[in-house]
Amino acid sequence: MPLLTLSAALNSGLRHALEHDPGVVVMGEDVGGLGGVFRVTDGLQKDFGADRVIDTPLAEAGIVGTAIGLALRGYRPVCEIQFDGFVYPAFSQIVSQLAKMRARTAGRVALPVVIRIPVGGGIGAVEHHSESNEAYFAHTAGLRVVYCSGSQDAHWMLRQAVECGDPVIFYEPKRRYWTKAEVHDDEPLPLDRARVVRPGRDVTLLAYGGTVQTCLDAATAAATEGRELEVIDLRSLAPLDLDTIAESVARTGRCVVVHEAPVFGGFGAEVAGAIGERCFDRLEAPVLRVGGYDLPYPPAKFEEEFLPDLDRVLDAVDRSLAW
Amino acid sequence: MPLLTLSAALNSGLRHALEHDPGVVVMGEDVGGLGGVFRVTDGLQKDFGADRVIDTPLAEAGIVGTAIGLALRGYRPVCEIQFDGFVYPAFSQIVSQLAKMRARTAGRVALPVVIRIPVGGGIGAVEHHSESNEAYFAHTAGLRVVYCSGSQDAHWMLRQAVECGDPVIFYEPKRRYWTKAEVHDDEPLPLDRARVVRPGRDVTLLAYGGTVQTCLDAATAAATEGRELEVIDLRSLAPLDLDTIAESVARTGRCVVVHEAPVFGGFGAEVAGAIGERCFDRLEAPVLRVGGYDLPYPPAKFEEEFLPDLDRVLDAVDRSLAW
Amino acid sequence: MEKPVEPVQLLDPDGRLTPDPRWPLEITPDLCRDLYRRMVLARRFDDEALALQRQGELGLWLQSRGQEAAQVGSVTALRPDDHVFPSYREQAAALCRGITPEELLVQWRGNAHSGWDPAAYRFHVYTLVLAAQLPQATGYAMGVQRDGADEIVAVYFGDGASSQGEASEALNWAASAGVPLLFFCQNNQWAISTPTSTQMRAPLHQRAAGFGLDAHLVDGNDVLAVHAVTAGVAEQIRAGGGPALIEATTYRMGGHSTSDDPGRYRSDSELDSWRARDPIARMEILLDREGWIDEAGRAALRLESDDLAAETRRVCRAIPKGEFSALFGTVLTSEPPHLTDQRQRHTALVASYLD
Amino acid sequence: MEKPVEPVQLLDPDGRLTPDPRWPLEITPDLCRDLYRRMVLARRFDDEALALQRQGELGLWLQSRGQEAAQVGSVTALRPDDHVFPSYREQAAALCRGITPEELLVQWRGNAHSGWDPAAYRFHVYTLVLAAQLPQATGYAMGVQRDGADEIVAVYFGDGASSQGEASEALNWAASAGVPLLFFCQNNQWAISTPTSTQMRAPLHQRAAGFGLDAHLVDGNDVLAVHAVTAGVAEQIRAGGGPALIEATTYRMGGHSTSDDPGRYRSDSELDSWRARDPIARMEILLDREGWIDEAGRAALRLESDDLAAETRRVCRAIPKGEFSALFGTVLTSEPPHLTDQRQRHTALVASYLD
Ligand SMILES: Cc1ncc(C[n+]2csc(CCOP(=O)(O)OP(=O)(O)O)c2C)c(N)n1
Ligand SMILES: Cc1ncc(C[n+]2csc(CCOP(=O)(O)OP(=O)(O)O)c2C)c(N)n1
Ligand SMILES: [Mg+2]
Ligand SMILES: [Mg+2]
Repeated sequence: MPLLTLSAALNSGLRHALEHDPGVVVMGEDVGGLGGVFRVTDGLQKDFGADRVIDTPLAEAGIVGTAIGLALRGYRPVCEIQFDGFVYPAFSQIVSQLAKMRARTAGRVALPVVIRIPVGGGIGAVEHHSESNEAYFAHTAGLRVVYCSGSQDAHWMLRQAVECGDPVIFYEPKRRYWTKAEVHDDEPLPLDRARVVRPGRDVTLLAYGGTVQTCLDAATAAATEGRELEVIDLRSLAPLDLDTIAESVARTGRCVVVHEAPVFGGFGAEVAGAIGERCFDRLEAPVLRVGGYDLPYPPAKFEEEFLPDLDRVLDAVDRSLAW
Repeated sequence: MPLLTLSAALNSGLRHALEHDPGVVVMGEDVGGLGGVFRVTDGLQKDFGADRVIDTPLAEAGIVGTAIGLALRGYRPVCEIQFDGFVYPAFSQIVSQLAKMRARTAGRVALPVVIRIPVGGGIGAVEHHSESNEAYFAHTAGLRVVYCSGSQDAHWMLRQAVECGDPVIFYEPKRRYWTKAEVHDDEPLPLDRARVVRPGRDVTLLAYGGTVQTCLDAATAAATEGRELEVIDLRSLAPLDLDTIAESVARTGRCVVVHEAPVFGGFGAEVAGAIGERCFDRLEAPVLRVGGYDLPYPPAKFEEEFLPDLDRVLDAVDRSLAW
Repeated sequence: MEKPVEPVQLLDPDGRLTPDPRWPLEITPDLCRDLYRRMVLARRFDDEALALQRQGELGLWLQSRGQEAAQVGSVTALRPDDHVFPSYREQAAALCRGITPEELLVQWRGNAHSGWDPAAYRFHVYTLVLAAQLPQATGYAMGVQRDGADEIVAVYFGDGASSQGEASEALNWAASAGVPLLFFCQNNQWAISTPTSTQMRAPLHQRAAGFGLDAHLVDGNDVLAVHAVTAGVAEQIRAGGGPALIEATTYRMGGHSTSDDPGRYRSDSELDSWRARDPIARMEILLDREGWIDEAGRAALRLESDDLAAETRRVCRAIPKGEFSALFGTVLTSEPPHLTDQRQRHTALVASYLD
Repeated sequence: MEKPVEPVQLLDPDGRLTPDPRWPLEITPDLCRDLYRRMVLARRFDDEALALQRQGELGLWLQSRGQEAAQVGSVTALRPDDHVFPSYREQAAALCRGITPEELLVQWRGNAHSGWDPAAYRFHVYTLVLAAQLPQATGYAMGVQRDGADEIVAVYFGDGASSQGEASEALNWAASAGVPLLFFCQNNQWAISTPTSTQMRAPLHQRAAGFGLDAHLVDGNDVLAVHAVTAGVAEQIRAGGGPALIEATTYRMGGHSTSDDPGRYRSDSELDSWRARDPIARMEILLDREGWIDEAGRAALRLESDDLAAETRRVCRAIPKGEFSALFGTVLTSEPPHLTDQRQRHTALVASYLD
């Protein structure tokens, strides 16, 4: 069971997909010789050729639009968007074309297209390189939106995304790209299921991507004060595995949802709204949301203050328990 | 006090802006000689000239991008996006440029640009012509997102939007364009405030745009059964007037939020999440959300079944009261 | 700036034939009769659909009147297995591919968002978001290229759509990737109320050449010229010559749609000047003069048109509404729990009204 | 396809001067010394910033090394009141406009998203979203046009950015609106690891002509040619000639950014071939040969460069961090209640740690 960085785990997932399905093509800006700015496609063009690992012109609408065309022709494109902030030129192709094609054609035309997006902050990047835009896509019917948080999921979820037959927005937390972890062959959890990554009985913490580790750290810290926090990695935002979440919150009666995106209208709102309804009679405190402040992502020097950290998560836990 | 259709009320609002501020320019596809497909700009080019009421090339990114440039030069552009589903090509200019310019420049550069969007369904239109995409923009820091529901607000809110100095996404419910109502000169409510349009003490209904009338009809129907529903027109989604909402829900203890957009990750989620926290101890039932189903907007023949109607609102009211 | 190019024309408005050595075409009676028949049927279908909309049977209709030559001349010059991406006004082309009146009407009646199986006809569903089909066609052509197939791909779009960034991204991408793709622009002079002059300064074919495409201008109301040029260009593309663009000069003789009021922005005289260049009329003159069609032939075509019109009325009114609940299963490959839940609650609620 | 055009060149890599009658320029010792000085200072500043990044003082740096002639030659041919929209690598141009080292570094140190007041310098802040500044510059030029001012607008972008739909929308829009706008493309052969050949089939200046712009190709490493062509084209635009594009052939001698590893995708021999065409070296040869610079002059410039370098190091390290809480007031013209609330809770929370 090798130790792989999240980036390397994605690379091996792509390699597996390219080896086992001749229809799979990888495409994007600088994914060829360079191997992508995060090296996720490192070596793939060398091994599978420029016809299957395609350096594209610099045009995101073109990347997604041509991927749709390739899918119509029977291919399974995996697109890389170089940074989260650069997916917007492709927004129309994604929400009006990719997401809707199946419904528009009454189920006749499926578009198995995966769009990989390095997401979020914490790497000291310049503007437009630390965005968390999952709420836009989670609200868009016809897309699956998934988030990996570590190497094991990165490898398997990417393979599942390529195989699932639906359009998938696949988020990769930048600040975890170089974190190493085991990637093993155990039967993976289905793509659309949440995972309890740390059990506990006092408060349920819901997180995805980069904030999963933040919540695990918070749980460890809380444990020293005798508080048992349950941490759930949502993994799939759309569809959302509400059963797993509700089961937990019904037990704990308290819930804090944590993400990097600004809180206002963020994905945490959907979680809070859904749990507020589903678990109304079990809640002993309101579902609290911890996220980025409602600002455009700040300059790098301020991102530590902007991003939810251990202290802000624990503060929310305290407020929840104090209710 | 003239009776004006919502479309005519917008027209007179634009006319006033063009007359009183030489910096105001109106721009978009077919806004000139045709007066826009909904006639909102009818006659304006004739009266103010082609330099101030501009028929643009067919390119939404270009419309918003050039509007930003005009604003940098000191103008106050009011852009028309022909239909809700066609704002996406401009998404990058809106969320990465328009919304962020002020913060990116530490407040040095303001962009007073209004983007008018005919929104929502109920007019039997073909695909892409009945979208409700407010959740995308409400989640985007740096934008004001407002929604008019009738002639009076249409006229005054548009004037306020043009004057406010911030980028404003201005939504106009298509199915209300031809509804006539009085437009009077009373000191208007500030742009960012919600309005209680019908007082009541049993349940609070929150709505905006096209669903305000739906909720008023529901309240009338409920009244015959002795139930008093309070109806609030949110008007401004971002920023959201939470004080007005919370004051009401604290009184009624029950709340249903109604919009056309799909419920999952829709704006109702933010409302439910915020009230769930702010009014936790006052809520006698969970905040219930009534909206479009989580499908791409359906073909015209099905929109009646898709859109929240009186029955679905009353059903939610019953469920709330039965809790 | 370059000097204006003259559009290729073989058959002038007065029905005079002038062969063009650059675009050899064997002009046989059969070819002319066939193209004429397709154009006549297309216009009749279009008129009937317009009438159905006026009667409230359709929610909206976008006429192809005036553009029959551009569509029929081009699509018949392609191979049946060449994949086509239409815009939303290509019923004349669609009929040539065998798409039925019912399949063409269902979307405008509001029963579905699209009417036919794109794979069955090698004809993609209509795209209403302007220019969105252009990068998609480019990607499809990348697939053809990778498959080493000898098919080509054709994509239709309008003068207005050409201003969209996605149109240029596709032109540039197709050129740099060298894919087997034919861009076919019907420049019908208008984008709703916006004239081509507001849309662009230089003609589109010149722009395409600037991107490195092989570009041509043709009289879009001359079905023979369109057919000859499309056939020639398609052959080049099939032979590996890379992508090309054909700009067909034509005119949208109806309003933009049945919701439009063209009187607000264009003159009758302009319309008249184009009526004089009607694509069907000039072919009629030719057939008459050459005696390539006789009274029997005309009668047969009248009969066929009447049958098509009757059939169109019949199938339109007979289109089944379908089930709203069926939509929930079309969003993803498998219906997710929350949609199942919504579907069931909706069905229960609807049932409850009936009690 | 058209036959390749030769780039305008007045000063060749060996320092030989060949005047071009189409682009008259009075080549005085002062002009040459001035342009040379600006290029030398720009490169020194760029080298210093690179060093600061390596020392961890900057989060990222994008070098302009190799592109000094393209930037200095063009921006100095504009009027000080001509508004400029840069991309993100235009420090050589920015320095010419008087923007200070501190203002140029603050964004890359991570203290702010932009460093200067665009109105004060008539130089917009950097735009990192490729091509987004092009429609904005077009709109600004629409404003100039409406004001009846005799200013022009210039916008810088790269070969890669030209593939973005927004770039083409701007070229087309500017052409059809006839605005006073100069598109200036620094074709430095690479977009990170992607060569121009992947980006486009035909050269960009040919594309621009296709849109109906007056388009020119210039040796971007020849500061005199860039200056002459920009001056001439700017004059035409100012005289109402409409928008134009200049494609400057140059080379990005460093990596794309300090995060890049160009060894992965390009050869040393390619780099060497461009080193031989260095924009500063050839001007040095000219100045020497003509005796337009003497030892004193060289010494003075060395001193000035050293001072600039020292100043750059000093101001960089001295940049104040600023207050996070100040950001909440920069989102809208007035801080909305929920942001005030968030700001206060944040301040309280931070304070609570200190106890
Ligand atoms: C992205 C986008 N913006 C706006 C519209 C609204 N719209 C529909 S058709 C049309 C005019 C299109 O003109 P053209 O491309 O010339 O095609 P034609 O209708 O003339 O066949 C417009 C503006 C749209 N469908 N898509
Ligand atoms: C819309 C968008 N997509 C992708 C990127 C990531 N990116 C930053 S610079 C760059 C290459 C740009 O090349 P070019 O336009 O030639 O400018 P150069 O860096 O060579 O000066 C890329 C792909 C971006 N900034 N914006
Ligand atoms: Mg047209
Ligand atoms: Mg470049």
